[in-house]
Amino acid sequence: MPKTGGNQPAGAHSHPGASGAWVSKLHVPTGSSRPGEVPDFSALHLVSDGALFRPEPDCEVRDAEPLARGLVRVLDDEGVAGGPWLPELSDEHLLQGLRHMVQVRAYDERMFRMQRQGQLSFYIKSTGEEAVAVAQGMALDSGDMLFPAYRQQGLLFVRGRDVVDMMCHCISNARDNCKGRQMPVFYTWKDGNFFSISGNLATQFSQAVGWAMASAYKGEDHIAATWVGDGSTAEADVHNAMLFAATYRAPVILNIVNNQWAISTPQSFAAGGTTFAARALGYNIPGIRVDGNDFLAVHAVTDWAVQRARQGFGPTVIELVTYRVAGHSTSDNPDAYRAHNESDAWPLGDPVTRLKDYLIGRELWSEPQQQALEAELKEAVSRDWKQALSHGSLEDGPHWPVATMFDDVFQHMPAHLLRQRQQLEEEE
Amino acid sequence: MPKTGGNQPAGAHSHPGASGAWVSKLHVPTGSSRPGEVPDFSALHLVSDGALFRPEPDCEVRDAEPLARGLVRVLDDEGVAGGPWLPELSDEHLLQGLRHMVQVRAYDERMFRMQRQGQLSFYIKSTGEEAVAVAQGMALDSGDMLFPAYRQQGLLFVRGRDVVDMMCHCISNARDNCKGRQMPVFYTWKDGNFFSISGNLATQFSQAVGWAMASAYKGEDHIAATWVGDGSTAEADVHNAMLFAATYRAPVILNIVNNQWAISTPQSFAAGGTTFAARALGYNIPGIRVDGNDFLAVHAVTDWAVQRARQGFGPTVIELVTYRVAGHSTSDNPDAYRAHNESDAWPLGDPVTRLKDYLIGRELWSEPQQQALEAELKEAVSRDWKQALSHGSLEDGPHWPVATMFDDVFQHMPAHLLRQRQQLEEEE
Amino acid sequence: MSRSASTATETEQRAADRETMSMVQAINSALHCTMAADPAVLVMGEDVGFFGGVFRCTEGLYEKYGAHRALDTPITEGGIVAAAIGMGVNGLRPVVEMQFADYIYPAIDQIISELARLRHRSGGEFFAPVTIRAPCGGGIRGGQTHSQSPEGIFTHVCGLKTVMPSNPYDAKGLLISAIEDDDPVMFFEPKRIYNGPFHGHDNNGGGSGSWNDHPLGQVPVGHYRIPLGKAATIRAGRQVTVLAYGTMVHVAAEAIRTSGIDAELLDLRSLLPLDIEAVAESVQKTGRCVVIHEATRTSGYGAELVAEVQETCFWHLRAPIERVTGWDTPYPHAFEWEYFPSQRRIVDALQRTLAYH
Amino acid sequence: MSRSASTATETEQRAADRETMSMVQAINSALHCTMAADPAVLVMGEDVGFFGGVFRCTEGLYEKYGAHRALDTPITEGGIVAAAIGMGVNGLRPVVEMQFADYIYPAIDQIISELARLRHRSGGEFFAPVTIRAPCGGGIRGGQTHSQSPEGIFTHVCGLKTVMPSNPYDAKGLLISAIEDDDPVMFFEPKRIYNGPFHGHDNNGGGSGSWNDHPLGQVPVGHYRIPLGKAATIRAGRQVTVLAYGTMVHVAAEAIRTSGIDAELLDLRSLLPLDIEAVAESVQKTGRCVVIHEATRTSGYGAELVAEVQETCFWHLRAPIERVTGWDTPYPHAFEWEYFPSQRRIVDALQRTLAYH
Ligand SMILES: Cc1ncc(C[n+]2csc(CCOP(=O)(O)OP(=O)(O)O)c2C)c(N)n1
Ligand SMILES: Cc1ncc(C[n+]2csc(CCOP(=O)(O)OP(=O)(O)O)c2C)c(N)n1
Ligand SMILES: [Mg+2]
Ligand SMILES: [Mg+2]
Repeated sequence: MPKTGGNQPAGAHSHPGASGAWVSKLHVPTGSSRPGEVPDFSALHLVSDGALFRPEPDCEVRDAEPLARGLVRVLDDEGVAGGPWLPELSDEHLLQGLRHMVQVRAYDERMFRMQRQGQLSFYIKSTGEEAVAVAQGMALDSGDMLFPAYRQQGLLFVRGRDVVDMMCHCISNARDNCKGRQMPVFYTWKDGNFFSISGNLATQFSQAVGWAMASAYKGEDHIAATWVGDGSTAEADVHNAMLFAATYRAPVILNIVNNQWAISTPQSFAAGGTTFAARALGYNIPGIRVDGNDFLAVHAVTDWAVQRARQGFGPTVIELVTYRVAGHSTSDNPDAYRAHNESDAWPLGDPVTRLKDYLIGRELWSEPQQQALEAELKEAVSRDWKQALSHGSLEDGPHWPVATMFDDVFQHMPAHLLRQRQQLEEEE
Repeated sequence: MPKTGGNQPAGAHSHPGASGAWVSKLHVPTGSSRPGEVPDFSALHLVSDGALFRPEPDCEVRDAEPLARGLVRVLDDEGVAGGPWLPELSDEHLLQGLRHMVQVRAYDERMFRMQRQGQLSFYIKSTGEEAVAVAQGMALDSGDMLFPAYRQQGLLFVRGRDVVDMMCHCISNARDNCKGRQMPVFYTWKDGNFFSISGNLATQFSQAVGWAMASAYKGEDHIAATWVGDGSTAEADVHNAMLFAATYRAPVILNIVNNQWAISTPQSFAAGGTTFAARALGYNIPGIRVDGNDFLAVHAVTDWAVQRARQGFGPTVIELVTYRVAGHSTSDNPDAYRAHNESDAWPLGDPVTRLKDYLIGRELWSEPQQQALEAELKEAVSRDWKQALSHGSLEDGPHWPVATMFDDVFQHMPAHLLRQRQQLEEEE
Repeated sequence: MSRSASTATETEQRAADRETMSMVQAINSALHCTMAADPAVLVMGEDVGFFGGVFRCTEGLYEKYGAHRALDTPITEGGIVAAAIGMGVNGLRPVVEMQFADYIYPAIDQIISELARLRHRSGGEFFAPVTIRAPCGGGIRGGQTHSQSPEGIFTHVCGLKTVMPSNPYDAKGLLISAIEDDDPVMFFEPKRIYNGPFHGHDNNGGGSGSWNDHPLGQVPVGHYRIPLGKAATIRAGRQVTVLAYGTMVHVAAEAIRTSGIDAELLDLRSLLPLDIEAVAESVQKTGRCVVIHEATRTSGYGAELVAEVQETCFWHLRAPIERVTGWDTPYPHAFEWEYFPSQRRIVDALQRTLAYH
Repeated sequence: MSRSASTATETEQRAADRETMSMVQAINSALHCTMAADPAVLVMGEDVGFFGGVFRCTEGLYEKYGAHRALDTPITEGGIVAAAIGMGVNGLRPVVEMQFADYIYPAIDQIISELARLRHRSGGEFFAPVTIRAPCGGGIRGGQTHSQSPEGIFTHVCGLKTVMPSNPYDAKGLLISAIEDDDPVMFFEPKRIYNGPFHGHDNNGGGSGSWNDHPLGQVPVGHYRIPLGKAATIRAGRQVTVLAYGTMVHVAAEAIRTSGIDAELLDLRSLLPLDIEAVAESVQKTGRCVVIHEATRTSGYGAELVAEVQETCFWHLRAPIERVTGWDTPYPHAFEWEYFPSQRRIVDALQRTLAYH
């Protein structure tokens, strides 16, 4: 039975105010921890009940309903793989997945440090949630279109984006394909079918549905996949996306990356007391909640959604339950709003460790190999970074010529921009 | 199993275009009928399965879940009242409800005719869905705040708004409390706790939640109730409303009036293939789907939601399944987009007839009494209309003084508006 | 009303094949032409499919091109524009109808933050050739939520083109250009003149006409374009330059005619890009300028026009530039004609402007 | 920088009780004062509660007033403003924080169609005294989505007041006025000067300072108001009038100082209502005017200023009014200082303006 005003932080419940007359009956959610508190993830319901079955990808929405509130897992807490979702993936594929995740982590570490050294204006890590982008990226075809948020850099590694190019973007130098216009991490890569990342949360979600609608309109088989954070699900675009996807049965995968936090705000402010996957059911879309740190489960669920979409049965919403180990970005210190080391208490472990241990258990891999891989990729990232810098740094350039800022506002530069460009050039 | 591209209107399925190269795989929904077709409401699932129980108003959301997909009814097809939702309402209350509905209908008829005669610029009838506003209005307390859409004029009758005042608003005359600023039917009545109706669909839905939050913040017991049409549920405000209501457990009733049509667009474009009540579940809000033409059922379900909200257990979404018998407004002719007399095929009957027949069955009422009532209220409306006109007509006035259009833009008129007002006055 | 030589640059279809069309019919004809020519063109919006649009602009498209290309949508303007952007990125040319310009605001984030900036932020890799049509303006007793003219807001957003035709001939040619343009275009349609030119409310000496009797109601049946960014000279004159667009072109023309003032009237047609050359040329000739629009005054597009004119023509100006606009209030239902810039108000402004020597 | 007599009308707290405050601290102090005085005041927005805001403006409110009055919200700007409207109608005075002004667009329908019009459309029966705070402007390497200045759009919307302070003293007094005002107020906070005045990028000869050293960094601890609609004269001068607001006040002041030009610098503070009297008085004295803002040029608020000035001061003007603004492009990450109106660009404009005799 819900309790009014229960669940309040101490001292926040009663509503003082100068008059002292009002005692608030409003409910205000809380999260897993605040500084000094013991982390508590028990409200998350991280159990697989009801999710231990795998319906056919062309099933009715209602037949998949329990998957929206359960938790699809393949790797259990002991690292043993099994259950109906166990995907058939080749050894090479699994090893490749591990490699991509390690590479993402090495890249994130390096870029974060470079930001701290003043080489980047900003950076966002995906530490702890690398399995999401990597496994999902690997389950998609290269012709499928990606509409990511800002924390799915793993997709770029899966698609083979030149790391030097990624870095050049992040330091806005003369080789930045965004021509120095975007903040770091807001990548664009048309040749890789990777959409331009927006600074405005969630706008890509409903655009992806439009892209998928166009694919169906043209009778093509390509599907779209898009990602949004738990906090961002509150934006209207997520509603619009689900509604359009349902209405026109668009071939799209709508991924919600529930990493528990939205800057300082717990996911409970966006979830409304249920799961994000459950949101889908009200739109007649299957919603699947999956252990986002389980590479195998993420891959399997994504495969399912790919099949459903590709075969013309419409969208799937996937909630990937994971944890944002790092701060939101280089601009915040998470110790200010959650218990120090809250991530140590995260019940679903680390995605890299879990896949690695599984592969070691299957004797496909070993700790020395892992160490060698980490060293190799760390080294590669260092090489790439040096090369990137050779194309220019943020502060000292070379950049694109300044006057190029007037390009691409329109396809052809209108007279007023020509005049403004000229004025700028005269100033120089 | 969903079928891609099934359910298409003839000729609309294949996608011609000059190239002829593309064959669309997109799904485009259809509705109950288009002109010349035989109306078919079978997709609506108008059966009470799963809705024949009444949980306690403080129940968990999951315990009410079947109510979101079933249909709560009290009056069956034969007009017999029964089941767990049978409300305990006094005879006077029921007769009063009938009277209000008849009055709304008389008012609508008159105003519609007056629009056709050029006395109003515009009008919107609520024919066929009078039970919604009337029964719901009667289930609420006068201190509860109403945030209606434009088709709940019944609320004003329940709250006792002076009919002459309503009419004066509709003809923008010197007694219009909106001072000639609003189109007809966009009523405002602060003293009746009736919010200012907006021309922008759905904006009131999320505002109502804010109002309810403030009520809880102040520790008060008043709740808010708001209404939106089936088509309007697509707007972001409805999503925002549900999310805020769930997050803060706001004491609010979120009513979705599913009258099957949004101008020419069938409700299937907004429903995503499921019910509107089901949308609530993804926000952890109970959703109840009710026969909107059954006065008793509407009253009972609203009572339930009132109790839930008043006792601090938060919001309820109510989907009222009804039918828009008239055109959307005086601006359209429904025969252009749906089968002529589609309303005759509507399976849930007419709300006035159903309540009347029930009361006659209980020997509380008779056909002659009904005829007398209709005559009396028609007559009353005629009298009110004449009186309203005595305060001015739209075309000939008197209106508010023209210069008052500059009032209320701000609380105190700033200099630039004083200047503009002066310019207007000099022109006159 | 006659068209000056300044329109000679237009790639008009010179074929004799013309028909009398209203604005609605001309817009409809533009949609038919572009959809016939390119399967990537589709129309989408509220009630645009089966019903053919509440103003009938998309009539017949559903019958001819089916439910997929005359696409009814859920009522969520933000979702509609977002979907159109995604479609545009995937090779289509969506033409979105906003049922009323007053209802464009729920879509504004997708328009400003996304549609307008996509090409720039992606270094030119992505773009979405979306056209957004929106009936705007007052004069139909629509009250504050069916009468607005929000065009000024969009001219402040870099990356958008903003257009407002004043007659069937322009409407068709401009709309075809907009749809075929690879940049996003905000296409505002003054609903008061959908079915006939309008010279202001009767009480103010104006009135409505029919497009049948208007030279610009003669519209080529086939495909032609009018370039975005070119103004049209409606009337040459020497005493004062009048800048207007949309419905106000007709009100201004009539005000000029009845007042006997020898004003030069430019129909801007495209607000962004603005044909500043045509504007400056005229004002430098006349030395006086009056700017007219229906939208609220403060920070309306008229302010930009004044700023540009005083900047480019300062030394030619012999009187302050006047703005004749809607008041800074919502559009009131009962006082529509007191709100709507009248011929009287225009003539007053012209006379004030001419009073300086 | 000194304050002229024109601020004498302000109902300032004259008490000696002043502290050095940054803009952030002054804003925070305004919130503390108003929340202490009135239980109906609450702050709401993304990360404003427990965390105290990404710019720390709401720090300490959660601890002092609890989670209900320092209310964290879901990330949906439209929902936040809608809820605030409902609260305002029900007797509260919500102060909404938009995390960045760039993210205000999802809320624009509720702001324009609802908040701004409620009092008018309801014949005065309902109103919602909502204040919307939004950090705006560039100069923090925020790229196009953390640098925008959308204030111009809101000045076009009747029913809204629009304010942008340039210093801690004004920020606190104006914010208290805004919160206590029964009309909705858009309150833009130039984030570049949150923690110190800023005179433009180093390479352009400017630089950052500290509010410690600035007279307007001395802020009364208690409650005081600065009326909305009054400009402040930052520097009296006779050669040319400079109209600026927000960060550009400081850049302009420094440009004036280094150039040696005897310019009169007005800090508008409130864009709507505009203190046109102060503006006109100054321009009628100097005969020249330069208007400055960071926002994109076309249809920016500068256009309105130009229009008003040329209308009220036409016969006094001895040179065209110049606009110094951001370019009509998105704010580019790498070219922030080439985008940001520099002292150099301002001095050039002043000199061009003075070159006319
Ligand atoms: C429209 C909009 N509002 C606010 C912001 C500021 N903002 C950036 S990230 C963020 C939190 C997002 O959290 P979540 O969606 O959970 O994603 P995560 O960072 O956890 O991956 C916020 C509020 C923004 N970028 N855009
Ligand atoms: C934001 C917005 N978009 C579009 C419209 C135009 N419009 C007015 S009523 C309507 C249909 C609404 O249908 P529904 O919500 O089902 O309500 P009903 O008319 O059936 O009661 C539309 C599209 C509007 N008023 N506001
Ligand atoms: Mg998150
Ligand atoms: Mg409806």
